[in-house]
Amino acid sequence: MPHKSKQDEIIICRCEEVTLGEIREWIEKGYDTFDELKRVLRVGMGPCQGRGCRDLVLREISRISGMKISEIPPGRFRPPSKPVKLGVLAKGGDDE
Amino acid sequence: MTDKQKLFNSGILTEERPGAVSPPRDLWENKKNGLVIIECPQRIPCNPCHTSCPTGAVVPFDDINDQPQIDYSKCTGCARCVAVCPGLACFVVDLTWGDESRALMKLPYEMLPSPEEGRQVDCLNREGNVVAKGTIVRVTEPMHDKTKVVQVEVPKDLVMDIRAIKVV
Amino acid sequence: MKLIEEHPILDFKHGKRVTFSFDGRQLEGYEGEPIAAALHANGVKVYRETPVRKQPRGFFCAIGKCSSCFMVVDGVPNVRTCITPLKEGMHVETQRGKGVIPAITDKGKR
Amino acid sequence: MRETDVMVIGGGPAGLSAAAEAASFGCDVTLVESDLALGGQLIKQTHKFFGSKDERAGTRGFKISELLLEELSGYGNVKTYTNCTATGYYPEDGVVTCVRAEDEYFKIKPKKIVMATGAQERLIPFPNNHLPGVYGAGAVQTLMNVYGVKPGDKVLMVGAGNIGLIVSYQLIQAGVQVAGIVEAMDKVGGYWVHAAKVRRLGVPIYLRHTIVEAIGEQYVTGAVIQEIDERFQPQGERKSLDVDIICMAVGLSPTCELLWQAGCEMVFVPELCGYVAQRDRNMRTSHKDIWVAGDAAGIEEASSAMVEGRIAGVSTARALGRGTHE
Repeated sequence: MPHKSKQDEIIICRCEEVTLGEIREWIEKGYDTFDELKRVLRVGMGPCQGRGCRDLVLREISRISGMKISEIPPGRFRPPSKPVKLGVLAKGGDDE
Repeated sequence: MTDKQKLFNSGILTEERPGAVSPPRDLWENKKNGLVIIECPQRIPCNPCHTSCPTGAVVPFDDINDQPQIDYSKCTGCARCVAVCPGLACFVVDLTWGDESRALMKLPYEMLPSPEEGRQVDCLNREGNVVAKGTIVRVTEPMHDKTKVVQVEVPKDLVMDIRAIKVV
Repeated sequence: MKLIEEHPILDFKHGKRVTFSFDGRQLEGYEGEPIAAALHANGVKVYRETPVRKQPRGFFCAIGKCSSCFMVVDGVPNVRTCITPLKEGMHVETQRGKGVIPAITDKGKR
Repeated sequence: MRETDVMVIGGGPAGLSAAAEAASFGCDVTLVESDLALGGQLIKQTHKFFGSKDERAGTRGFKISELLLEELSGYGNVKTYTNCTATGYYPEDGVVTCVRAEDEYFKIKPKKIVMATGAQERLIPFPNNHLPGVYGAGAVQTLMNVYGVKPGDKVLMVGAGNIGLIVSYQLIQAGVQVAGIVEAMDKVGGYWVHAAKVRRLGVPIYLRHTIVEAIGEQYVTGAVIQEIDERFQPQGERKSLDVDIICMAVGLSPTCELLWQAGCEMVFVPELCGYVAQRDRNMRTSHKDIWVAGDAAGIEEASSAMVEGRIAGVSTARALGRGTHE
């Protein structure tokens, strides 16, 4: 496609503002796991940690690569699963 | 897919289906206080119509997914099932009400504005089209849980079409 | 306010009515209810602007899971307004970009 | 560091049931809930539940939540924290980290954990799906049924599963107009009776249709829907709807981050709507100290969530050697 279509501009990762067009482009370059796309696009690295976009990305990988969703590595999950202010962490746990 | 199937697939009863039960006409014509009609054409895990029926007219289920079967000799038109059904699939129709041209329907209602006795309402068919005007005769709340059973006087020839009211 | 005055099934028991500021405007809401709900009742739907594309974001999941409703509350960015209770005198601001993390102080300690 | 016999993460139908059950066997229980109130999705459900009497059929969801909370309040050995999110599980020492409100951080070391973290709303890709006014069905329910705020004036519902149908009915109860329901399949996915309820109030259900675009600059001012073919590709005439809310009811995904973090064996089960923890009949995962219940174990209904919660609660108590009532 010569120009960017409306489809390409659809936001897939609401946190990191990654579009469907970008995801398709990188999958076609062979980045066909969630973690690989995360490294190049930051998809799923925002504060929601991929809760909103993981399904959509896996579906897109499956559509383009022909792999079943169950065969695509869904990526690593690390704490914290919600943003925590560093100051709160620095105060470190409770003393109760 | 036929048009009838399309309608049914979107929630409109289009023809006789298993689970869509209406009373035998001869019994119905003379039954004071009315008899129940049930439109529950799908096997789903649900049985409050049976467990709330005080006379055993909704016969016991072998399996919780069974569709309700009615022993019409036992139905008194009390409308407890109308009030309790989570799918609002039960209605009572009293054909002995009023003159030749009128009948009384007992319909579930969980909307605003509040229904009041004597008030005119729009009678809606299964697609939500206004098919007649009706008059509210009585409002009860059998389960005391805000689901009202509204008794509405309606044209007798439309009792198999009217399935909801809109208080206007 | 876009409140449901009458409901056929529910009775709403609202808390104390409080005043808070949104981008300098004085608005009213109910204490203890989520900031996002109070804003919505005041017709405010845009809660932040994204860093790169400057797109609006608002409410989405309402259960603290999606990050769409982040705002700056009393100077602190990235507050999940859908599950943060409203208090009298709160300063709520549209978050532009990622927000600036304030210096660590004991102000936030309870 | 805080300690507890059983930590329950999530205070919805599954978590409350698990907590009550474990507490009834004398376990000391700590329950954390990220929301401001306990009850999870139950507190937003104004409709009556299906099922049998034992599963409280014919009772409205929010009433069921009240009954569960009443049961829980009878136990002195349960601590509950609302507005408190479990943010991490550290497999090396079995510690769970929690943040209460935005600024109190604590660690807790439970002997056993029940993960009842629920689910999150799915989205489908369409232009402008990021606009404010595109809301998850659960969010719309929260606004109107918990906080009494009208979400908008006119809604397009996307999805005719039970959630889409039930929430459409609830929107009408709240005085919001439902412009229509679009459903990609050729029949409603939810119970037929739920569809009949909204149809007779005049709500059109567009089968084999999808949303193709949200309209608006700062927030939603309209939506475009279109018929789709067998390959789910839009075709034919585009229909514009003048709506200010687009309500997404296209499914849920289990919330499983903590289970992944804990190294539980995860399996992809399409019927349960995504990755879920492998578990035995007692809801115990491959990790000997971790159980799972409710939507986090696979998307089902609140009724099954409550049953799973009870099973998990009993099973944790047993594992702690307290499996019988005195």
